[in-house]
Amino acid sequence: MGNLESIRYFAPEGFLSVFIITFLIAGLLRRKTFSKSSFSCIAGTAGLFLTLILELCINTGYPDAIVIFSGMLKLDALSHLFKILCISSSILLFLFSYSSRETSDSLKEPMEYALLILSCTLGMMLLVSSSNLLMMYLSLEFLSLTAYMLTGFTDKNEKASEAAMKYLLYGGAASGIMAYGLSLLYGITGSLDYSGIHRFIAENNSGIILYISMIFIFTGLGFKIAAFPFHAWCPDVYEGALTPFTAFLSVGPKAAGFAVIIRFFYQIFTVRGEGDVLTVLGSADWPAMLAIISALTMTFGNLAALRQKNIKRLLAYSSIAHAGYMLMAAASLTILGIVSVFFYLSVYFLMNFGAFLVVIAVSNEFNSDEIEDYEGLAWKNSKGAFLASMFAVFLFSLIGTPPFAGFIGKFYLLLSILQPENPIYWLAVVAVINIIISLYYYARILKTMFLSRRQKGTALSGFERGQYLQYSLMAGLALFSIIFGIYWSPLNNISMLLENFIH
Amino acid sequence: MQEFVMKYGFLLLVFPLLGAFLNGIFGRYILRRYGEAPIGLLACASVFMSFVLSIAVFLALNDSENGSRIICNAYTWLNAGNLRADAAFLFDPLSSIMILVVTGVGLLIHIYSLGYMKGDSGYYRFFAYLNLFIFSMLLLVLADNMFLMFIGWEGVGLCSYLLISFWYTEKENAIAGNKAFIVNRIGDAGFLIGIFILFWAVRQGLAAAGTFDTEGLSILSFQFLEKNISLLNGIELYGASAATIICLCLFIGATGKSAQIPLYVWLPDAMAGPTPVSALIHAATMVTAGVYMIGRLNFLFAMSPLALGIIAATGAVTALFAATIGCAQFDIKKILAYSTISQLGYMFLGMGVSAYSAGIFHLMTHAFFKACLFLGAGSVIIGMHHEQDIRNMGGVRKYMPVTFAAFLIAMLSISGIPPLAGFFSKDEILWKTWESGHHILWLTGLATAGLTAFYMTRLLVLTFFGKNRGSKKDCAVHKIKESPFSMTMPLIVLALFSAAAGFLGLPEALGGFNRFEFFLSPVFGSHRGASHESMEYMLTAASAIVAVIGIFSGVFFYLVKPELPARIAKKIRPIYNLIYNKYFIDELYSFIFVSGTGIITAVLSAFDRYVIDLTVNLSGYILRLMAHIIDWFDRRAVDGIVNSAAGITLIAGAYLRKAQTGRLQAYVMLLIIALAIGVFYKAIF
Amino acid sequence: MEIITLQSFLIVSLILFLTGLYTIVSRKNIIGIYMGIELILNSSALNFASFSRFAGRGLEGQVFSIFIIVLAAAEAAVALALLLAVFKRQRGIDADKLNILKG
Amino acid sequence: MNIEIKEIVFISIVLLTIAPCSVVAFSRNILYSAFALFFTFIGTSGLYFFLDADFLAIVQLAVYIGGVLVLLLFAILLTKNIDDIKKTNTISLRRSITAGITVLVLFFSLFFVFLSTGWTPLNGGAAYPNGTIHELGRLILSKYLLPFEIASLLLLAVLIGSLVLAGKTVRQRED
Repeated sequence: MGNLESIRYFAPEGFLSVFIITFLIAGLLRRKTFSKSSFSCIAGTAGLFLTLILELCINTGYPDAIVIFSGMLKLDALSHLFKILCISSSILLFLFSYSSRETSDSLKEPMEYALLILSCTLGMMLLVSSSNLLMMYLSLEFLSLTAYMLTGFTDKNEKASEAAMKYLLYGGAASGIMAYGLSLLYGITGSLDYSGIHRFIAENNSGIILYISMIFIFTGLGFKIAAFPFHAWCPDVYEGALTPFTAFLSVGPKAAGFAVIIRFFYQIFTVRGEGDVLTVLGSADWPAMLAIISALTMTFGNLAALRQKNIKRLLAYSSIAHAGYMLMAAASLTILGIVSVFFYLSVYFLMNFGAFLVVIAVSNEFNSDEIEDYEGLAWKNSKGAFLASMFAVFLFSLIGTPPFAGFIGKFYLLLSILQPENPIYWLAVVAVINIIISLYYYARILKTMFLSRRQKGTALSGFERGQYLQYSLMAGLALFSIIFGIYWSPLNNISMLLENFIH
Repeated sequence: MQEFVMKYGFLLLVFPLLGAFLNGIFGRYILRRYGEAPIGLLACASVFMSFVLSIAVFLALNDSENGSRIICNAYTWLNAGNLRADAAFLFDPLSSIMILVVTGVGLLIHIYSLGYMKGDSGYYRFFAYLNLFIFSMLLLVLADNMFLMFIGWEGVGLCSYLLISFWYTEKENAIAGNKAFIVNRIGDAGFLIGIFILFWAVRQGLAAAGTFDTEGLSILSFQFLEKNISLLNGIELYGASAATIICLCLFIGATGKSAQIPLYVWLPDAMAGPTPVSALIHAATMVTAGVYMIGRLNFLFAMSPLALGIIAATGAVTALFAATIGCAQFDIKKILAYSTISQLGYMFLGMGVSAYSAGIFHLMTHAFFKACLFLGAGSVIIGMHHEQDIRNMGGVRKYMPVTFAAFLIAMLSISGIPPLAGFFSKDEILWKTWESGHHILWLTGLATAGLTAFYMTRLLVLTFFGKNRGSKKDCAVHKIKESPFSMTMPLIVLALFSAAAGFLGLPEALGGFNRFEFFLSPVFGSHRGASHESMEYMLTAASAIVAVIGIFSGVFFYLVKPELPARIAKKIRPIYNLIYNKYFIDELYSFIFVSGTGIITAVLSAFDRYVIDLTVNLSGYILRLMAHIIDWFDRRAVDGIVNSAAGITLIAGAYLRKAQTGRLQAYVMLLIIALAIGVFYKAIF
Repeated sequence: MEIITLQSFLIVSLILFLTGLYTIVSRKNIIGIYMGIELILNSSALNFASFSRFAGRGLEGQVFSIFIIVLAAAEAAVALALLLAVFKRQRGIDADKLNILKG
Repeated sequence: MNIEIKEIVFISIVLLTIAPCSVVAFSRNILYSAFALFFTFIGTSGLYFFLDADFLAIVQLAVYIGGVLVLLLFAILLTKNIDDIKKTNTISLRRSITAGITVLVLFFSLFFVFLSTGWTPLNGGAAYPNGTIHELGRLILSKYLLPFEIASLLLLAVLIGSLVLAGKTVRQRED
């Protein structure tokens, strides 16, 4: 589809771009109004909400995928669902930032902060729908660059600039390596479009160079989702960044990264045969590669989390492990695998954001992220009990205990790699062992909060009127974590839209 | 009636859940505003409603002519691709007996707790957990598919964890809770893997039979499995028959939940929880989940004689093993805990020799007398002001006559004195064991019966007879008094049941009809072999005699000659120590697992920090080695380039000096090394 | 022997790429590390251009190269800004001293 | 003869590109590294001429040398005192040895893979004797219009973000 006709379908992103520019101009003209963090947050949230509504209205239901801007973007169920996930996580980032004392104290430039978040969202939206190597690389960099800046976006916290620097250097290296891999892939196939590459690989035998280019490209993608050998930036950045942004980083960009991985591998290197059986196209056995990386990732993440003392670091390692679980489904080479990745991500969205929100609330009180400060939290006062029980819901969900949503998510993931067309038993065993290992460190937090009456840290303040947004967000996320653990058909039906993603 | 059950059967689960919900959310408020009464009433009422419904279910099943199976399908839970799971509940004779036991005993224990927990600050929390437990247990029992059952299975584990560490302030309780949770999780992992393999195997079987599209088929439901179990024939996994592997995996789950060797270690520690919890969860209901599961899946287990053999052997060995430990314990609840493990072993023995209805029968009678014993013990503990060591008890009979009477009946029942309930159920298991040809297992069971009678008598005598040995200042004698009615009433009811329940399953050899087995026959089929009445009489007599011998020796050792046991213990000191310390199994486990895990954890957490350095150092080492070789070569052969070699050595030396590691670049290094490995591997192969 | 072939361009860019990798890992100065990243990006751009000339269809590869150069510039701007922030805190730009966050 | 001159020029440009790389990688003086990088960029730009990518060569010169390298020099000058400049770019020995080994492994693997792969020229290798600017402009304004616009937004975001990040530092210095 040409550029002009495409604009119709480009409404959400187009609106967001225009909104960003308008926001900037308005912010420069009315510096005073925008320097109130509440105003900037609300304006940004409103913009994102409109984008979300546009996305829901304009791109509903995909009987057929639409390719717009001469093959740059592909609008299908995958892009639709992941866009919704990404926009929602940005909205939550705004709300979190608003309710976090850490952020509101340290932000001197709320207007720029909001602008960067909006740009970051735009990057994610483009990333999940791009179906051209150039577009993919560009939007990946868009997302990364804004993320680097947001990581360093505070002047109180001395860890932030260090984290941002590490993030930038590591990300720069990873994206450089990825660019090199993209060039090799272009060299083999002579095309930048996914469809063109797919066609070339289907017709020609391209040898091991294809596999090698894939390894290089996966460096960049693995960096985005923090998979094992490319994970190392993750704990440092999570610890250093502002907590709301850490929460966002562990969900939004990760979801976008998974969307790219699925699109890249399934759209280019997969054929759908009779009876919906998927087979690998070309000489590179990428499911094996993903399976090995997934096993390493989850094992590493879980083991490294065992002895952590900082809650943000612990959640960082746990998010590495969760990336491993999801990668497992991505490696399954089944349609259910794609479905369950999305399913798990939306569940993960609830529980991980929830867990981080509790961390934000607690660090609002204590100014600290050490686990030992959680000791006896449940018995301090009614607010402590509330926070602790919310945290318990999210942690149980992260463990994967029924009846919480995390259990269903994990069940789907395991189910997807045990499909009869392409079962990977050893990976299932590794995953189950990992889930059991993960129990230990989550239970340790629970134990600290509930089973100890010894109270460390300062006393808690009571419920505050100004923080009701925070409490209700927390309760809402917890409620949905439970509801989707008992009645998940709606979520399942939505995820099932992905069934026809590969033709 | 049947239609009622079909439509509203799920209400059975709704009431306890509602109770748990209300007490959990509003309990704190109610407690502050209105006191304890409404909380207890709410909890008891919800269980009572379930109990009434259970009776209705029982009656409906008795009515029904055909099939004796009612399925209440609440809603289609999940219909995803090739997996379908319904939130459906299965009412058949087996589950109806289980729900009667769960709600009936549960109700009595709720009533008992009204008195027992009086004044505890966590009153509402306790009842909320207890109701939640009832809900989970009912879910486990009524589940129509493996998936739902697993959720109940996890749910009871969770409640057990919450209740064991109910008095979380004490470190011991918290640790016990954790231990129970973790040991259970090990079992659960086995259970889950079993479910997955089962799922896979059925799918394989369907594919082999030509059905590829399983959409909409609820293939993990028990009905489907029972009908199509033959699909598993010929399916193999790693060279073994899939059925055997599935059964063994599921059995691992059962050993975890039902405290069998090797995963029994959590149960004695679980006695740290409140006594009603011990009675309900850790004696009467939850621990029998494994037995129930095997009964439920009997058609599956029937396919694997090997697995059945392992189950029978494990059960028998556990029974004997736990009984010996029980002889040398002094904590009243620990003794009962080991006796529970031992009796559970009986049930597994019954299951293992395909005497399913006998196993379930023993499950039921055991629920009565063991609950009665625990509640009696609780009553004594409360009376003695939280004294649990039987060495400090004695003579309680005079002060607590009702408790004593109930305890005596239950104790005689567990010892297998005719015509009390325990005698019939135990005897039936033993008889079926003999009949199936496992004579050694039968002998083990018989020995256990004697030991059981012995240590139960010891417990009874030390607690209720003789003089009070409590130190005066801790629990002055005159303060011991009978428990309130809310506590004695359940005791009386349970004692009556433990006396009379046996007649439900009166064997034919003794002129009975064995209603119990008949009632269960739609589930287990009729297993009536050729009758060997004379043999059966003899064996029955043997077990009764053994029980009587056990009791008499108990009386002799502890009442007539109380100084004797200590002397004997001194003589066989090493053996006694071994038994007293529970065969050091806990120590063994803690050595193997805890310290092992500790070491592994330490190593692995160091992994992150040091693996990169390790790589670096390793290559440095290799380089130094090379440098040495070159150095040597230089000195010997080429004189002129010594300097350069020395330079390399110097580099290596400097390199080995612990330099400050730059973390960031170490990260990138890891990335590059991974890249190089990947590329190199692909380029070579 | 033909010298100006695709292979020779590939090998030149490979050398640039690997030197970049080496620089990233071995330098202690953050700016030095950043130079390594620039080398890698440069080599990718060169790769794209050479594939575009020898094996491509049209000029798509060159377009990619242009975008890589633009992105490199953008990244350099961010890097400089962050560098100043780090320098203010640490009074130095030694990457090894970026070690508050670890473990 | 004509061809030979072309090849000699090519080889010398390749050397101009590769040789300074070693300075970038090994020099202890960060300024030397920066100047070496300058030559590498110029060399690459020369290579682009051999690839008939004249516009790309100009972009390379303008953006890399005019933009990136100047930024790097600014960074060096803003962050270092000039007196210890000789030791500004030290190398970690342990890491460089491991890196050397790894990089060599990568080099040999990729070297042989590159040589052994038959890179099929899809249209026999396209040459643009009249320059590429016209064609590139058409591409960027038609097929690649969206990335082009997005890149402008990206630059805007980077501009704002860097201003905040750097401006904060500068402001605090003044305090």
